[in-house]
Amino acid sequence: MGTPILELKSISFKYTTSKEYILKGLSFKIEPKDRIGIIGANGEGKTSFLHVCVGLLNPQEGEILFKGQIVKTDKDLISLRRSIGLVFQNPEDQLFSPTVLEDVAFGPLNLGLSKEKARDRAIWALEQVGLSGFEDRITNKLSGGEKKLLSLATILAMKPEIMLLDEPTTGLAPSTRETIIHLLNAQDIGFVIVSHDWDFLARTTKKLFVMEGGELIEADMDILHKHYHAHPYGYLEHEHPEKKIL
Amino acid sequence: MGTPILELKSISFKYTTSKEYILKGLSFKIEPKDRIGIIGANGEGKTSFLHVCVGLLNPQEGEILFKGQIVKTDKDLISLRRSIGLVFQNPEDQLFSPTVLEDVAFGPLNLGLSKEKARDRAIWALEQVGLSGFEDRITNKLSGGEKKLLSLATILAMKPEIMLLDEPTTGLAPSTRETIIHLLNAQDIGFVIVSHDWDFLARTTKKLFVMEGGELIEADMDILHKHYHAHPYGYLEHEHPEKKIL
Amino acid sequence: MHISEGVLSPPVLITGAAITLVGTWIGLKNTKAQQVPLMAVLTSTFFVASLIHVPLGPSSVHLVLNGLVGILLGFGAFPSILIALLLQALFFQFGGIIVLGANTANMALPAVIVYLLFKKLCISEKRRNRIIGGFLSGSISIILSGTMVALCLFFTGSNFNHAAKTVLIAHVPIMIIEGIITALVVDFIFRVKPEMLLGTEH
Amino acid sequence: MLEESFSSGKSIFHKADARVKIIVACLYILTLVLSYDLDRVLILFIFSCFLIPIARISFLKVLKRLIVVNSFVLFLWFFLPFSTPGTPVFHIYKFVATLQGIEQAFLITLKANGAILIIVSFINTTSIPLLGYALDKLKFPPKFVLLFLLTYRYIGVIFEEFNRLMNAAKIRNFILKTNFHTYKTISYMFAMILIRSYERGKRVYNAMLLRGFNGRFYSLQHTRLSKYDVYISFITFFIIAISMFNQYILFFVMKLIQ
Repeated sequence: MGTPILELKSISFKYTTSKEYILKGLSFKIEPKDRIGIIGANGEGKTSFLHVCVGLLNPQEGEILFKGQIVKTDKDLISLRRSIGLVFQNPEDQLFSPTVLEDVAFGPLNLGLSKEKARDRAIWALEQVGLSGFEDRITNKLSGGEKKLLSLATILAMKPEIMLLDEPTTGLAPSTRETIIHLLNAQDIGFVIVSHDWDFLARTTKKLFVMEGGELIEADMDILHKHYHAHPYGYLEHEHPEKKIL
Repeated sequence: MGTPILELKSISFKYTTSKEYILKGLSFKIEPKDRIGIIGANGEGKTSFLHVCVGLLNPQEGEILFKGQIVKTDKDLISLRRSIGLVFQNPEDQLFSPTVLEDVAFGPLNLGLSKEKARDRAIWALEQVGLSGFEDRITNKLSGGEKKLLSLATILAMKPEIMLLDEPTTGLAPSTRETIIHLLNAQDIGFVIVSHDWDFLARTTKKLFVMEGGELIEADMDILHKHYHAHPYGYLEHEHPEKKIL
Repeated sequence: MHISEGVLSPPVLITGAAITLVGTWIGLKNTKAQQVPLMAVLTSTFFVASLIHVPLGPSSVHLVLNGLVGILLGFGAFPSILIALLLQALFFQFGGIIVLGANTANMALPAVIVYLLFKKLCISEKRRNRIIGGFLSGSISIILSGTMVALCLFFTGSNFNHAAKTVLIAHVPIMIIEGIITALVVDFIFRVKPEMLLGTEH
Repeated sequence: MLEESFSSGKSIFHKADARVKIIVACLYILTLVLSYDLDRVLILFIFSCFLIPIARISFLKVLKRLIVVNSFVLFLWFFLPFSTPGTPVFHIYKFVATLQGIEQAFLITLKANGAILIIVSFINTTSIPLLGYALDKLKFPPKFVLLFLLTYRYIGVIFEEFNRLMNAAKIRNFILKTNFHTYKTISYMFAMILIRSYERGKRVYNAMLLRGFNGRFYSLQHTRLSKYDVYISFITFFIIAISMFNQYILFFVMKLIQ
């Protein structure tokens, strides 16, 4: 297996405003090119877990190892964030530039790429999500689905080794959802996807964890099998891409 | 059957920013104490339909009849909104008062109730949704599930004859979802529920419509039977309240 | 109230621009890079507030809320109001470019003054004090703004006297509404999200 | 409501560089507002009217904007003619209007409207984000530019948020009236949006942080000057020059005619 890219060792975390711990001695590993799905009820701390992974929240207890090294300093965090990209649930929070190209190029420019290279990288990322030709569009005038795809592009443009996705399909039209499934499967990087959308997980991930009681518990991928028809559009005409299922 | 409470006659609606009509010659009736479920893919205009019903969106063509009378003036709209309450998908869009009690009493106060009566009404509505004792809590600090229940209470407090619910179970913990099923079934009013949650509809509604191509088409309630296990928490322990099923 | 381009005399324009320049410089210097997104979203919110019309008798007035900007942002009120007014000039052609300095000073200087005078009262543990503090911030900043607009006109030429007096009088009813709304908003924020006023968290 | 209806087009104004346009427009407006001679102001105003067709902008749309802007100017018309000492022209009751007063009000009207026409043709022919990047190139402080761009970005988002709350109130039979209940409700909505904006501001900063934000601001916009910038500058300086030397030009033209 080699060294995991990210390893969380008995992490406990609570918000300063709250008394109860939301993550309780959670341990978790992400190996290169892992495809992991995470399910669990709301309020179980799935989002907090993702934020801990990229150092936006500081756990009270436990250690985070990035490529075998304990993450301590700001410098460690910067190199961690180069390799691990987080896509927020709400694209409005993630897209802060007024125009599309500037937004996608923001990450690469901060990584120190030249303007030209950053531009090429941005154009490549837009192509990946099917938004070629959108370069000069104004973010605010995009549709919800386009904003979601754009927020994926802003992270892809940084060429992360692992991408964390928080509820990537909430409120999307079926066609955009389909686009996301195909684009994720086309990438040669690892994913951790938090989602309520079972069918989506069945088609994009290979391992499944359940978030419960502040911990991540590995579950059988068969759960998704049994519930294969559980996707929201079951009553509409749909294909069953059998080969995608484990 | 008598007069329907609300009747939509060949309604066509499009957003001013868009070229395509999202509702195309839609006709629909809501009789007193109807329990109607509406399903359909995202982007099919289910939310727009609900907003047309309460006059938040104005259709370009067609008529809306409230208790047999065409809705034209602002005054007509006010009496329509007394009888037909809409619960938004996102409770954040619905709640704006600092404390729980103030938010629930807002509607009754607008209906012209005295402060005391409005308070009684609010306390009754909170009891209905299982939030007794939450009166002085800060709205913003409630959990997602509590906010959802509160948004239901704000509408119940107006004692509507028909309640329209937009995706009432999205992202809820199973226990909150169960609470909502029980509280809806305990009310003696009509409902129109737009949802992706099949099991929820099977347990709360008696008629089923599919939104497709800008129209509402009556569907067989059996669809829900076949998909009985399709609810999002199928893997968790759950009861099968057979008697609730038609 | 936005003064149109071409009204004020050069000395008034220069004074206004100088006040705005210094205020904005202080405001930006006090703002850390990480606070910029926060300040921006609050500025957008105030921009949106200026689009809201509140009924007043048979007519309606739009909200200004510069007192609230002051209470929340302190000297940050200068860059915030400057940008809000610049965007109003660009979106709706209100005000103008050369007169922007004077228009900003008219709103932002009162905002900073009420911040210095009443901020303590607005974060008092006693609800009555907060309401009073909020009301004073909202109303006094408006009447100071009215005074400054009037002074701009007055110093432009003595024949502007009557117009200046009328501007000042027109601010009185707005002063009351702004006072009430600022008081309620300050109290709401203190109850629901006190750290926003206390600045204990970044 | 927040449409930038003039920003797309193919006129020379649309093709010119935003930096050049900002600088020459400011010079033009400055000349206009600092002119107190009727002939000069008239010349500057008339030329500003010609900018609109050159920028291929609909006059009707511009006219709509002008009506709103002229409310302050109209307000001054009620006072200035009567409060300025000078040669009486007419009177309403005991209020005497003077020639000098009318002239000053007229000058202000020309200046205010001329300035708007200049802003519409020069500045509004660039989208607001590109103006922000131009301010960056013009060496405005990075924090200022960032503040400008982020504020622009979130106005639409927050406007929608407010509309949704307003709709929620409407369906609960809220009606705007002049009473405490209305003011209280609007205050609550606004406070709620401020609080959510505060929370959003933190999330946005996190998003920036995750993409390596370190306080610096970069822009991809290429800056190359083109012939259009020369045209624009030439037009502006030509207009300013004519206005400055109008007496000499008039004198010269008269001589020619004679």
